[in-house]
Amino acid sequence: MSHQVRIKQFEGPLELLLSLIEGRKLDITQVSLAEVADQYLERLTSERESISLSNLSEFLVIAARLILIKSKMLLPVLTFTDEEEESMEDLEIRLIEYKRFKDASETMAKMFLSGRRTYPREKFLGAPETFSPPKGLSADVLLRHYLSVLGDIPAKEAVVEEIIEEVLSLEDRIASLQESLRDRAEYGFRELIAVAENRMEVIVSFLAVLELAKQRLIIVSQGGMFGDIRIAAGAKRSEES
Amino acid sequence: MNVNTSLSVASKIESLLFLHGEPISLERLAKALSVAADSIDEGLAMLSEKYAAPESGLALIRKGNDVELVTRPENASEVESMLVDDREETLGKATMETLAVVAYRAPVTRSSIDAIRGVNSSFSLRNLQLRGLIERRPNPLDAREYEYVPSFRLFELLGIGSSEELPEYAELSRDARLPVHESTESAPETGVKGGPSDDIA
Amino acid sequence: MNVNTSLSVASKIESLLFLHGEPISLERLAKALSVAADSIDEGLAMLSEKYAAPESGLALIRKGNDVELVTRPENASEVESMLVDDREETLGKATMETLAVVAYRAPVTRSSIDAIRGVNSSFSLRNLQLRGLIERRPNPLDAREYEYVPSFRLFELLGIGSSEELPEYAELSRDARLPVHESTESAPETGVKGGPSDDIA
Repeated sequence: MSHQVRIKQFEGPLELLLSLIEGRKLDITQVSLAEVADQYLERLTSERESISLSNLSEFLVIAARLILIKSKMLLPVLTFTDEEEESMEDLEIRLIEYKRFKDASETMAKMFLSGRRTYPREKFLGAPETFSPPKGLSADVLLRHYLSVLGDIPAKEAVVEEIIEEVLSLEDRIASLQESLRDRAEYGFRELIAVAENRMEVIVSFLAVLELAKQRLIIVSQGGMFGDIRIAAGAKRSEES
Repeated sequence: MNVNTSLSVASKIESLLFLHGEPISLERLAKALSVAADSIDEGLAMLSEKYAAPESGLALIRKGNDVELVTRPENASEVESMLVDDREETLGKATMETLAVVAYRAPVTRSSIDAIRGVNSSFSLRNLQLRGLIERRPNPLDAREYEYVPSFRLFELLGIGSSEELPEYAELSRDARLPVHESTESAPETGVKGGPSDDIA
Repeated sequence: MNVNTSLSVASKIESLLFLHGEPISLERLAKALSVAADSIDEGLAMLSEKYAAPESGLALIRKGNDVELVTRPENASEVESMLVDDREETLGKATMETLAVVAYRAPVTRSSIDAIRGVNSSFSLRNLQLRGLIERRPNPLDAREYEYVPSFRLFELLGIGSSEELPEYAELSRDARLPVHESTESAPETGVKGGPSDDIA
């Protein structure tokens, strides 16, 4: 796969998002975020394997926010809760802030290379070394301190169950959607999300639907402005069966 | 305080800074010289002024309550040749970003850094501590968490005398959305997750 | 020579003397700054004049062809009491931990100590050296780095003859939690036999 070339290019979702916006020479606004939403999701899917587990959930959260922003742009009649409105605005603010720090870090890197730096003087330079141990120093005291150092060494990264769970929910959703499409040719989005326990799940479902539509595993249609979104098995799946 | 005493305090501060080499706290200077804190301030101001002159080869770095005497930044290349054991600092993009957040936002917790960068910063933070570019200390608001501050070494490498000399410090050091920031700042670490990823659900 | 150049030479001389800590020859200064001998003379004269001012805490000592920057003689008592106080200070957790790592892992380089502790240990190492608890020597495997060993006096105080006699040395000196450190580190001393001792239960 060609995506190997891009591995490690982006450490985080904000970096990716910023590069997409800057690549199109846009300012950071809700409109430009909506414009790059698809590209972001594409990259997220194609580079899924190169994203570290501890960062993947943040990639997905940003994806969910982008989907919200995009649906708002596409369907202005949709109403959003205060919480959703806030999360959309929050992404814009965060991205602007991230950009400022990214720029600042580049300036700092240049300062490192500028050759303008200061040097400190070694403590008590030239003063004689005099044997002056602290009171109470013993082999056991050293043992205690050494054990404390060993105890502070971080254990090899433990697998973090919580993250895995969070990350798996997206992929589970895609899998179970595919599963149910085998049984029924059509499926309503509302029906699909009826069992959702919170908004995040709804968003993840929607993300899954978009993803499958992109892969042409399903066909999405909507009967009128307020109609339910209908999902049908796509051409690709039919060919396979 | 009369002028002679001020001059003499400045002279003694300079002697002690020269001897001590490493950063020293203003309290310790005041105690060593048995003078009030504002005499130390006055003495340091006098020294700063002196070091601004073109024939000076010295400079001061101030960070919080600590002060350090160092060589003049413009003389770096002449001085360099005389020193051993000074490796180039080459830092990756991610580490530089983390360093910038710590430099401008100090004291700052890991969860706040993660929130700004949108990624987990523990690896970068560890790397920066190893290189002595940042330091960590317990967060006074939450004992389970650390907060990070730049080190004197960072200021030495950047050739600056204080945080305020960082480009656009005034703008970047304060959070545009302070209420949000405050809540994330004091929030306890939520494991590796980091960042305000929970506020959507 | 014009005034600006003289000022700048004086500044550079001051920077070099500040870092050097021991007498340095005029020739070496001239070479380091790529200027003629009389420029050095001129620069030193400028510095002498500056150090004569009452607010200066520094002074020049000239002996034959050598010159050294020292603290102002009038401040001797403040300088002396700082040296004495420092030796009587209790050692903080960071310093004690560094000492323990040197004791159990000797000979050990600074970068290995840093990797084990996860933070930069330069200040602690310098402190321990000044207190005569550890010694530093060139790393035979890498000339750019020093390696650190406990001092003979420390062993004497602890009543042991070598690191191997420290409590639980055999297991702890090669604890599994210790980071595997790259190349530059010399192998830990394993006693006279050389090679790891397998027969430790």
